[in-house]
Amino acid sequence: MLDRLIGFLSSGENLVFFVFSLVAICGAIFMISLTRVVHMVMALALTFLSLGGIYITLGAEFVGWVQVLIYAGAITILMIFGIMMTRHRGEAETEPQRPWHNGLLLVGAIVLFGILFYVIQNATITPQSAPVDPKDNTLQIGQLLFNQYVIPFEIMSVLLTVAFIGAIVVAKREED
Amino acid sequence: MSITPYLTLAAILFCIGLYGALSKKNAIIVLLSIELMLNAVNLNLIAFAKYGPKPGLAGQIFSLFNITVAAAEVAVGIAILINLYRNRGTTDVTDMDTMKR
Amino acid sequence: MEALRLQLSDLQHLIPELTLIVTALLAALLDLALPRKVSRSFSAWLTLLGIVVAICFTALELNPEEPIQLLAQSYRIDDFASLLKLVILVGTGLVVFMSLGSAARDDIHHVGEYYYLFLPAALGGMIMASSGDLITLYVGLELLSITSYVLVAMKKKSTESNEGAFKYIVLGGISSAIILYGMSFLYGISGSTNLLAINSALAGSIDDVKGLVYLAFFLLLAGFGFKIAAAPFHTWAPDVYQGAPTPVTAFLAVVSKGAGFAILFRVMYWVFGSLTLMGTDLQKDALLSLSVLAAISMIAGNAMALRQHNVKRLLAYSGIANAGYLLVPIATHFSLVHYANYSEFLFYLIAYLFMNIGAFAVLMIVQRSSGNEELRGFAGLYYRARGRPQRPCCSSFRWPASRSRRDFSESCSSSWARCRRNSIGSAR
Amino acid sequence: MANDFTSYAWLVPLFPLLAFLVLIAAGRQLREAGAYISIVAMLASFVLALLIFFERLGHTTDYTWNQLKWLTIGDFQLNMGFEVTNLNALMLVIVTLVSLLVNIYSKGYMHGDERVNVFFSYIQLFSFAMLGLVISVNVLELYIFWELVGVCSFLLVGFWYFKPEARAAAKKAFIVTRVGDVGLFLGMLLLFWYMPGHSLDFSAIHNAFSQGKIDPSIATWIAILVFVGAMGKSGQFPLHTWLPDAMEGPTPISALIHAATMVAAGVYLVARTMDIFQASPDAMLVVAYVGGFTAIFAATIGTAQNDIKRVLAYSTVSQLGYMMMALGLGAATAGIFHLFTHAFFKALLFLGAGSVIHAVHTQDIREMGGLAGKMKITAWTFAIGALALSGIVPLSGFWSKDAILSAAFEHNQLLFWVGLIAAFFTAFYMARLFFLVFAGKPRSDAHAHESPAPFTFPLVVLAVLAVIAGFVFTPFNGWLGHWLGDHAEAETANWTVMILSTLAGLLGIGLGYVMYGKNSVSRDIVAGNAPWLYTLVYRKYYIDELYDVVFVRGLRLIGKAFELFDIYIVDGIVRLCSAAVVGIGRLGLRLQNGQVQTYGLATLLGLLILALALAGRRFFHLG
Repeated sequence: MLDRLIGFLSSGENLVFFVFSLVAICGAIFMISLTRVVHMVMALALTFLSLGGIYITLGAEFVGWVQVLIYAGAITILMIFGIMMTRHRGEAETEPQRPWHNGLLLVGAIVLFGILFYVIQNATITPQSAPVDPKDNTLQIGQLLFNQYVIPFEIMSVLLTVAFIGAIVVAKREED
Repeated sequence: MSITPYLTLAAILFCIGLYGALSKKNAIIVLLSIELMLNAVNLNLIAFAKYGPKPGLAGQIFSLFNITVAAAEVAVGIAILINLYRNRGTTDVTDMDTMKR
Repeated sequence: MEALRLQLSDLQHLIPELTLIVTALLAALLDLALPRKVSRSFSAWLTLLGIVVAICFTALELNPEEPIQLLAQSYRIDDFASLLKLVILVGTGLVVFMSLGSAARDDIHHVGEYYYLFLPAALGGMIMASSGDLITLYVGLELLSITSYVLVAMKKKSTESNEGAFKYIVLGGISSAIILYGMSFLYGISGSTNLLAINSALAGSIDDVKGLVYLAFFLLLAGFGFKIAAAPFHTWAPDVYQGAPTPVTAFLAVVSKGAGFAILFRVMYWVFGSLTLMGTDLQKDALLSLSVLAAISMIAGNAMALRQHNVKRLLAYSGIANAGYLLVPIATHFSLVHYANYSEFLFYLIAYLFMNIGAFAVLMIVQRSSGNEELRGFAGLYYRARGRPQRPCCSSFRWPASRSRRDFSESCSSSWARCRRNSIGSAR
Repeated sequence: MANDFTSYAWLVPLFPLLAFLVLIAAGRQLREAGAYISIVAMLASFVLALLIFFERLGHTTDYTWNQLKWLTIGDFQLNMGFEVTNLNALMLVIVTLVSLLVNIYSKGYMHGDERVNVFFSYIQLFSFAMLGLVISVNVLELYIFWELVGVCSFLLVGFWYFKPEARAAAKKAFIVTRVGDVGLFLGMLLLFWYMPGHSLDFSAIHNAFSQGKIDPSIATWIAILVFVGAMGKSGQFPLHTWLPDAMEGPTPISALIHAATMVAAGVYLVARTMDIFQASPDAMLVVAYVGGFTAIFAATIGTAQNDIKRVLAYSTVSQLGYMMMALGLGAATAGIFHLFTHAFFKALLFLGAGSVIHAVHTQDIREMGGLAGKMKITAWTFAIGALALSGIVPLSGFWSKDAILSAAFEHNQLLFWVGLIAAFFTAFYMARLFFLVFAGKPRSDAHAHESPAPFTFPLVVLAVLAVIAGFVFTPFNGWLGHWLGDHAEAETANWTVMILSTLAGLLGIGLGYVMYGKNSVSRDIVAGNAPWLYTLVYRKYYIDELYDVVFVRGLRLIGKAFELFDIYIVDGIVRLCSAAVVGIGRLGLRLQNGQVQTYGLATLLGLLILALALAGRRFFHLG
């Protein structure tokens, strides 16, 4: 067991993965277990950051940086902003006592994970070609976005506009 | 390195995100947990983009779209929450039960 | 790589979508530019105009010589898509028409936005109806969903509206994540986001990844089941329907649900049910699962509607039951002889569109006069408003009536027959 | 060949149907007009029937119209329509005539009854059904009208539904005839199965059976099953028990339905499908013996009954037995002829009995007596009817009974003697009836007087017919036989039979006169010397009691078991379903507690359960 773990960790990529995944899981678990909302958000920002790291090791530099910028940056900041807007004191959260709900939820989440784990362990995915490590990841993504994926890209612009207008309209303070 | 550890990590994050979304009482954390679920999906996609049957960039592009959509969703979600807070004075998910049965 | 470029000439097939985008932008800019004193009803008329033009353009695309496909099948304009687009556009148009005049009374503060936001929502539905690619599909779905979240929250001073919108966005977000998770597995199995490529990958070798395929199927089923409000993924519907402004409720019940069915149909038919997979365990299980979902929806929706007093919630439960009925043609076995189940599905959807919008229109009128949404507000309607009560009657009786109409009942019975044959086959 | 009127034969049943619809629609508003509407409608039918009858006098070919497409099952097509043969034409006249007279009579008899229009509407419906039955073109059509006739009988027997006996009698009539109908239905199914081209048309049946295309053993089965149907309707032993009880209905109904027309439908059915019977000698034998036994069996019971209508009812059963016996012996013309004459004199007797009952308000003959002086017309016409029934020269009953007896004499000596003894008993109980009712001194203080014209007019008409109807078919005049197309009929006068039957009749009348007219022989001679025999006959051979023990109690036990099954299993399932629906609704609504996280949890659990249940079974090889 330990031999395999050491063998696993002896590869550089594996070691990076191990560290990042440990941080990501810890961040997620802290989000669940911490009591102050701001702490929870910060813990999850850690998860987002480490995920960005994993993306970069997987050869997706552009997505990795986007992850860091948007999740760790924008979304986390937005969340903290939301906390500021809605809650003035940073007192500790007391989670509601719902034994039935929490019990069933725990069972459900564990069963779901069990199924996922079973299926993932039993699947054998064989690459038909070796993993390519493209030199210019960002350039290629840009080319694809403006050619093959131009329709969803344009729709995305509409979506962002809508979200922009919608968020303003909904959050705006009414004068009356 | 095989793909299984990545998928397993994604599954762990997805389940934690789901648990958080359905158990936490603060509405912001609920939204954040949903983002965690989406992140798990992105990890899945990027791992498949490298170690999948046909390595390519489609997975990465998919995850880019996801990130964008998630950002838009969070923006709208926070906006709704702010408005709700203005009306009800609470961000407690369990307090939101004026409509039932 | 060169072949996958969108040519300028391809844009002619996208004119209906472009019309909506242009109209929405125009309305948004006008809304910004004009002073506050100007009545915002111009926005409604502009929206309606855009929809009508889009309907005309869509109608011109009907019955093409062969289905038009753009960008390697990622965007398809076939008759199924065009007809569904017509349903979506007509439904949206009727909803906008319905809210003319009621918007101000419903204490919606941003009337201009309220109207033109229906356009991107309809656009999302149209994209869903046409897409043959997971990414396009998902983006269209999210465009529709996010716009719907905003629309539900439009009654800003109403706690119920806000609360409904928040519930909608939380559960919608979870379901989006579930759908995406399923899609990511589909991508992982096939290495492609194209529905046809996924299908051929599934037909090729699924034994190694059988678990992943089933996992993806059930995740997608749950996610789409949520979008169409099929039991047991329906729980959001009553609260959201109750909270939303009534025209938006009608929009959710008709357009959003129709678009959800479009995407369900595309994915279930192209990925899990197409001819290449005919007779495999996977296809049988997929159709069986859909049948079970249909049965649960019909039973649960109707049973819960029996004990409901709020009319909007009642209509939500009825929508759940109708999701079950609409699932039947999708869930039935199809064969070489009967390849296009979507004719039955579309027929029912069209009937459902008109009767539901009719019901909601009457609900709005009653709501205005009685001041609440309770069922008892309808009592004595016959005496209070002679001539008017025929309308809810007509629209609610269209349920059985449309089912008994000849061609529909035939197709329904043939669906049933196939359903039964299917279940017998799987029992063997 | 002119078919001017024949082609409009479908109008004959239509008039009563129209009258029925008008009466049902207009209901109480019509008051007295209802009777007139009925009479006019029946008159129209009668006139048309008479015209058809005269038009057909010279013909022997049938008129068939069956273009009304009714059912198409694969290649098989069932057409409806109507058919007029000479037999049908005769039946049309009989039915419309008797029905017309009964309608007239009822106007007087039912006067003052609150539901008189309902009564007339039922009669019209019955007439429609009976006439439709007569002109039916195929067996299925006949069967439909057959059941409709049964329904009308049920309605009319139970017309005075406030009397428990009437209710019981209606139920009994319906159920017992249904037993026979099941037989007819099975026979029809067999016929459908084995007929070439699955045709049910009478003409096709005629062709198929007369050309021997059907296996004789199958023919036997079909014939027996059809006969079971006829037994039920015509009150043949052992399905006769309903007919006497049916006398609880209004007397005009007893005359119309339970004497002249509906009960004759069984005889008509056998005559109509004679080809089937002729294809099977065994079936013929069964028909003959059942008929003969019924004839003597019912006649003996008739001698001991005290209810005026019951005596006539047993007499009807007995006479129907005669007809069946004739048919079984192959003497179809004789059977139909007896049906023809019997319709008149038995209707006459019933209407006369009704007149008497109307006058004295009792049905018990022991409480009557000496009515001859007070009710002259009734007494005379009743006497004519009784004599005709007893077979006294030259009244109609003599000729028809003689035709049957001479057929029996030639083909089956045993049945001849049975018939002769039955004739004796018939004469005896009719004499007993007549002398007890009309002769002697009044035994009650009722102030009887002659009934008004609506009563007496039909009586006179029927009496005339009872006298003369017999001359259409005598040993010296075989017209009816020729016309009905039965060439096998012997026309030579059989003097032995004539003398013997006359003797039997006279002997019976004489004995009746001696016992009940002159009182020179004690009435209790049988009851005193052999009380068991008297009791046996008086209690109708305990048939009802036997049925009660064997069938009714047994069925009631089974019914009880089924009732328990119904209460606890069927109702239980129904209750379970409704409870399940309510439960699902309640459970589903409890889920809607307004908590968004509960909703999400429900979605998650729903997904897991669905996935585990549906995919798990394939994945973990659980089944």
